[in-house]
Amino acid sequence: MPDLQATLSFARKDFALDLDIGIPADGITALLGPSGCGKSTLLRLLAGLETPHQGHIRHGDRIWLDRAMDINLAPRHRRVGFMFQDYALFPHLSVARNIAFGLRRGVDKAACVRFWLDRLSLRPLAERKPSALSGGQRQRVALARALAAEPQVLLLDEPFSAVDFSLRQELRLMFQEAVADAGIPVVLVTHDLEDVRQVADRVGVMIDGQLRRLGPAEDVFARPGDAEVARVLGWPNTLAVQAWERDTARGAWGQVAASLDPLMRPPEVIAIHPDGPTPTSGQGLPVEVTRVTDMGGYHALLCRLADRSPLRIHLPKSSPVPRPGSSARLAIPRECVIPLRERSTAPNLTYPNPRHA
Amino acid sequence: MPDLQATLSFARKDFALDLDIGIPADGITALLGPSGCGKSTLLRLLAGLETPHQGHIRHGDRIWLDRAMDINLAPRHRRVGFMFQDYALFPHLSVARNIAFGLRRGVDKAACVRFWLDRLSLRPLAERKPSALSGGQRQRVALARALAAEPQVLLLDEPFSAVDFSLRQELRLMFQEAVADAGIPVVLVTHDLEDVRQVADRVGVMIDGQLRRLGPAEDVFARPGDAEVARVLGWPNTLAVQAWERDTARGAWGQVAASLDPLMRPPEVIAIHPDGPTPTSGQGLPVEVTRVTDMGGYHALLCRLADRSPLRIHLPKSSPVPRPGSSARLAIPRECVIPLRERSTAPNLTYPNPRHA
Amino acid sequence: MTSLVACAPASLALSLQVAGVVLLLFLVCGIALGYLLSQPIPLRGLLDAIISLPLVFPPIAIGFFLLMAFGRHGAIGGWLHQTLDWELVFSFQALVLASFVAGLPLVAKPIQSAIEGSARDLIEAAYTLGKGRMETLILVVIPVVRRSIVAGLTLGVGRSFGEVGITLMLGGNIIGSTETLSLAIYNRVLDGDFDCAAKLSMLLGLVSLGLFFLLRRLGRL
Amino acid sequence: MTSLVACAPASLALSLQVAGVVLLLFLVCGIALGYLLSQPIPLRGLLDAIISLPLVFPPIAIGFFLLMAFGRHGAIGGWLHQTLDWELVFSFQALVLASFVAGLPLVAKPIQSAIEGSARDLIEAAYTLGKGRMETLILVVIPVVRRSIVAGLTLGVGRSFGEVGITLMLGGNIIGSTETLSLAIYNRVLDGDFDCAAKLSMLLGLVSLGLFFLLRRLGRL
Amino acid sequence: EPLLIAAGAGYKKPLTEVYAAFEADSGIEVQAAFGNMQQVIAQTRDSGRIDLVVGERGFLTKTGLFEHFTPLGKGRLVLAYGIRPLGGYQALAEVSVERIALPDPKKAIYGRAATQFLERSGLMPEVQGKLMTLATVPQVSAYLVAGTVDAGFINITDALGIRDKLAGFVEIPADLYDPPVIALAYPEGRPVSAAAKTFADFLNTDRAKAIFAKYGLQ
Ligand SMILES: Nc1ncnc2c1ncn2[C@@H]1O[C@H](COP(=O)(O)OP(=O)(O)OP(=O)(O)O)[C@@H](O)[C@H]1O
Ligand SMILES: Nc1ncnc2c1ncn2[C@@H]1O[C@H](COP(=O)(O)OP(=O)(O)OP(=O)(O)O)[C@@H](O)[C@H]1O
Ligand code: MOO
Ligand SMILES: [Mg+2]
Ligand SMILES: [Mg+2]
Repeated sequence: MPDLQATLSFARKDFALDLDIGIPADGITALLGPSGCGKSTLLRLLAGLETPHQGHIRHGDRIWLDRAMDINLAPRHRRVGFMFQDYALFPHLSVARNIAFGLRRGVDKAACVRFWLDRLSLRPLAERKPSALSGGQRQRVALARALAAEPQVLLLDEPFSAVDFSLRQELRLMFQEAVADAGIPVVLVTHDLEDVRQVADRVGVMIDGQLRRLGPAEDVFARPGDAEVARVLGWPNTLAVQAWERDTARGAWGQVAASLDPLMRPPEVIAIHPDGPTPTSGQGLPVEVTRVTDMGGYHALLCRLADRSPLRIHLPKSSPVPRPGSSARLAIPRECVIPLRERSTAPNLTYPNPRHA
Repeated sequence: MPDLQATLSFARKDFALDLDIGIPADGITALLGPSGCGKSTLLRLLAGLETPHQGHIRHGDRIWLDRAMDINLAPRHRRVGFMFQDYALFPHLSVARNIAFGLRRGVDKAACVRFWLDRLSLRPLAERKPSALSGGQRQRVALARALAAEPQVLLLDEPFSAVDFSLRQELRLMFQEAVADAGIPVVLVTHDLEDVRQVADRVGVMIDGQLRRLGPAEDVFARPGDAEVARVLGWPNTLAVQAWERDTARGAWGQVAASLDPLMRPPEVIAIHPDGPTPTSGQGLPVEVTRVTDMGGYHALLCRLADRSPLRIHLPKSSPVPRPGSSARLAIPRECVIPLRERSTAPNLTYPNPRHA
Repeated sequence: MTSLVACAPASLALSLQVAGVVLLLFLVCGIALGYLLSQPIPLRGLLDAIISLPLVFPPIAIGFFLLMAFGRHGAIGGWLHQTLDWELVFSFQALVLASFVAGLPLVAKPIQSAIEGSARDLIEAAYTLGKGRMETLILVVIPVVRRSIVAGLTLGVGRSFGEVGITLMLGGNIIGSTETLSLAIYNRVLDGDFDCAAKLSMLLGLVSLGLFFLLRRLGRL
Repeated sequence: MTSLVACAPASLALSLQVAGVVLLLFLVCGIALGYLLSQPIPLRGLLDAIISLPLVFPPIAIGFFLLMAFGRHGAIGGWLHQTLDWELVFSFQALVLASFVAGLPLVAKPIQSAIEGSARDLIEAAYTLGKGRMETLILVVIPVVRRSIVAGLTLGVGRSFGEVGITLMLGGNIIGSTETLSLAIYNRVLDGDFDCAAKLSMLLGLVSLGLFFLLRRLGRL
Repeated sequence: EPLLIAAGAGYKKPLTEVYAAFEADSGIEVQAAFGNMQQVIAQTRDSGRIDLVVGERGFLTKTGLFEHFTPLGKGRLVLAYGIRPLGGYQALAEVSVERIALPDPKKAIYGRAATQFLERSGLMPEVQGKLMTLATVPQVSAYLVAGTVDAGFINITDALGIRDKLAGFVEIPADLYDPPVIALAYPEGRPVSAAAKTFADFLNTDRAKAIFAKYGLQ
């Protein structure tokens, strides 16, 4: 099963991308990052729609790009299934024909199209033109078109963002199955953390054109490494530490206890996980509750700390909920506090790294 | 504060929209529904970009549309802030000029544009053309353009779908503040239930061109009314009931106890809330655990019931987690089971309904 | 340059004047017509066809018919002469009219198809932002389809430079007064004065190239 | 119809034949050139200008220069005559050449600006789906810009119908053999036979309208 | 008020010179329009602004638009050679001559003159199949220059103008055709201005006659 390996440098006015990435052929690699960090650009570079100023891309033992050797395989020879963020559907072709567009010769086109129409609940729309589709319908057609072409690599730019909750669940399952069968490198750009939790085997986080973190999903979620990455991964509470006293972190916001690795330099930032802290009548971090929202499975509390910086906490339905406007003290278990750097210094896991291998 | 009232009938090939909706001028009305149910079409009808075959729209005491009286106010006189699902940014104008496009005369344009650039973190991109923006950046420009024009009604089609977790949090807060100040009817189309939970005061659910449910957010989430609506609102588990025995519902999937209203006809469907059921060693619903996902704050269990239909359960981190592949029994508290109709017969709350008022 | 224009000294200035006026007319009428034709107005197909028709007739025949219509005995010309005491034939305005008729379809059609192709959503967006038809045209439609406008203007002005048949009839081909650069070339060719014709052609080619590049530059802005 | 064509019985068929051949040529060359010009090729600006140039010269002058080039003493004509014993001048091919030169810019330019305006992303999408340049052109670009192709073809064929100057010089205007419908009109007008000219014009108008509507129908498919 | 004089394109060279001489002499400005005769007629009728017309008398008379005429001279027909020199008009019958161009006899006076010549000289039956009828004299000239025809009938004014580019030419004897009479015509209903009279008088001067003679009009 050929993997995909890339080392790329690319620049345009006000934006530079510079990274090393390795994507194995099993499982799904989710790519996250703030808006404008370069996710779509990375996908375009991998697909050959953009040419890096320096770089090297290898698929299995086939070289797709080597600036030094002046090799640059044309996009159509890379056989990349690419789903564009704005879909780029062919306006003159029906849904069925859009899906059939990339099919290889020798495939039973009608059967294949029918298969994908069914899988993405598009059957009744088969003869429509894209202009007569709703946003979510278009998105599904784009997804079907990319999947149907039997690509060797799959690059998807926010494939589920425009569909409702239950369809999204179905699509995720469908997608996982489809990809598990294929055994190809898959990159999924998404902003939805549930997508990531449910389908991703690996997670990459891009910040500002750089791959700050790449690794197995659980590992990346548990140890984001730096504050920016943590924020992307849904750690809403990052607090700057002014001083460490044994294993208690102190700042204008108050103080919490944390487990510190005695061999490492104490971190400058800590993150507090929203799940875990609970109101207590004893010792705890003093907060003012500003807002309580029923999130279905839990209550979300928006609080303010002593220095008025925000803190977001999720309380299980079973525990008592303080009133908005009231003051409270929060017990913060040690395992809910993780140390972070301002910026990660930990090396990324870039899966057999071509530079060092 | 003028509200917005509409009664509309609209049809196109394979699709018909027929509804009554009332949107008060305080708070935010979220509109949900499966892909293709007509949400964007409804917004277009309200904005005057599409003309219904029959209908009536009233804003405060001003009539925008009355097919019977042949009144049809042009879109530009409706002063609707409209955010298009595909943004429709002006490609020849910079970000700043796109935002300034709809500003009224007499406003300090530069100051106003600066204000919105800052609020949506677009400041460094002010002079870029839309073609040089990433997907999420474009989305924010579209949002800023709609908000900046000081509209009398705000209609937004998936305004936050393309931004990352932490920016999304910020945008939601920003948006709530901005709208609270304005005191105008606001309709927010979204597929993200967190958006709805956090910002919506009212929720409307559209299915197949009809408004099946409209009411205060908590009420709609707690009592979706029918199975289709429930699925849109994130009740993943709906089970058809074959027979009722006292207050126990029975089907090929097994049986659970539920509180039944003795005065009402027993419902044909029940929904089981994912938060609440727990594994038990005693009596319970037999399931096979197929998958366990760490969702950060909880574990998501995907199970199969006796008839192989799926059941999704969220377990708090504190409770023990069965292994994937194992069999288990689930204790299902009564309050986690809600009765549903195949299709709702309950009247919608359409906030002073023009037909009946 | 001076040696190139020596054979017909006044013609260059005249051609440029005509082109200038016609360019302005095309800007206004070409865009207006293109916009109109892209909207769902009644009798659109017919209007569309009528605009394209001048293209299919031999210019000299069009010139003849226009001469008859605008001449003293003609329906329009007679009225103009009687009420305004104004005569179109042989005047500068006649040259402009000739160029305008010949080039209009070349300007309007590309603009029409561009608007149909790419400006629909943007027009709707402008409406929701409180702009009227006219403002939308100026602030959105024109800048968005400016490539096609430039293409259309290039074709239209080019054709107006090269137009001979109508100009000949309406303008009168009066040496030094209604002899445009292309009429001068036409005359030299028919006189057998090929040297001069070649020089003037070179001049016309250079001037046109200059104009094209100018238009392209404008289109890129 | 028969009464309309009575003055110049062979001309209608000839014009239609020329239009048919030219239409095919435009389809191939116009689209190819439009596509080429929309891609970032070297010397694009120059090619662009050269294609538009025939427009700015008086047709009769172009005809004259072509005649000199293709005549027996001309560079191309002499060679053709010696090696192939073939003479372009006076032939059907000459009529086609005349129409082609006159109409080509009108076809290529609108297509170019349409491709630039709206087909970029779609071309990329086709590439990722494994299609080459040629397949992309045929499967994506042409159908997507078909409105502009139709607009361009309408202009180009229209111009080819109405073209007189080049045809006159190259084709020879030989009554009954190289007299196209528009040359017939031109001849009748210059003979002072206005009745006949009006009838033929009517005929040309009708035929053109028919062609326009046909093209528009095709563009909607 | 300048004087607007329209003339057949064939007389452009001599007339341009005459106009210049006249302007220098009298100080009256001449606006010169040239064109195909049908076009000149249409413009005379429809514009009502043309003071004088120069053209062939017979043709102008038929239009009925003119009151009276002043003859200026007679035009002369020549046979010009395109590809290689021929030995006079008798050579037209030879097989090596494949194409002979002439202006349209229905439209152009020299076309009519050429047919008269071919008939009177008895060449017509032999050359009939080789004749190419073109629209105008300038077009015949162009074809000669391009080497597309072996020979062609044009007027002497044109022939002198393109002498360097031709393989040669011979004048046709005046008795084998009716030489066209070139005349100055006064449009009906337009008062003859003093300037027009002055111009008519000027044409009778030796200076004007010499110019016409230089271009073969006598
Ligand atoms: N221009 C059109 N012509 C014909 N049918 C259309 C057109 N636009 C949308 N439709 C159809 O109308 C229905 C409603 O579309 P609409 O865009 O309102 O859906 P939506 O609720 O916004 O969906 P989504 O969440 O996917 O954006 C859909 O079935 C769609 O296929
Ligand atoms: N065509 C372009 N020309 C110039 N700059 C561009 C262009 N497209 C994107 N950019 C800039 O490059 C950077 C990376 O863009 P990219 O589209 O890769 O972001 P992204 O990570 O996909 O963001 P999003 O999540 O918002 O889609 C952004 O700062 C963007 O503004
Ligand atoms: O085709 Mo014309 O009549 O020389 O302009
Ligand atoms: Mg992107
Ligand atoms: Mg929609």
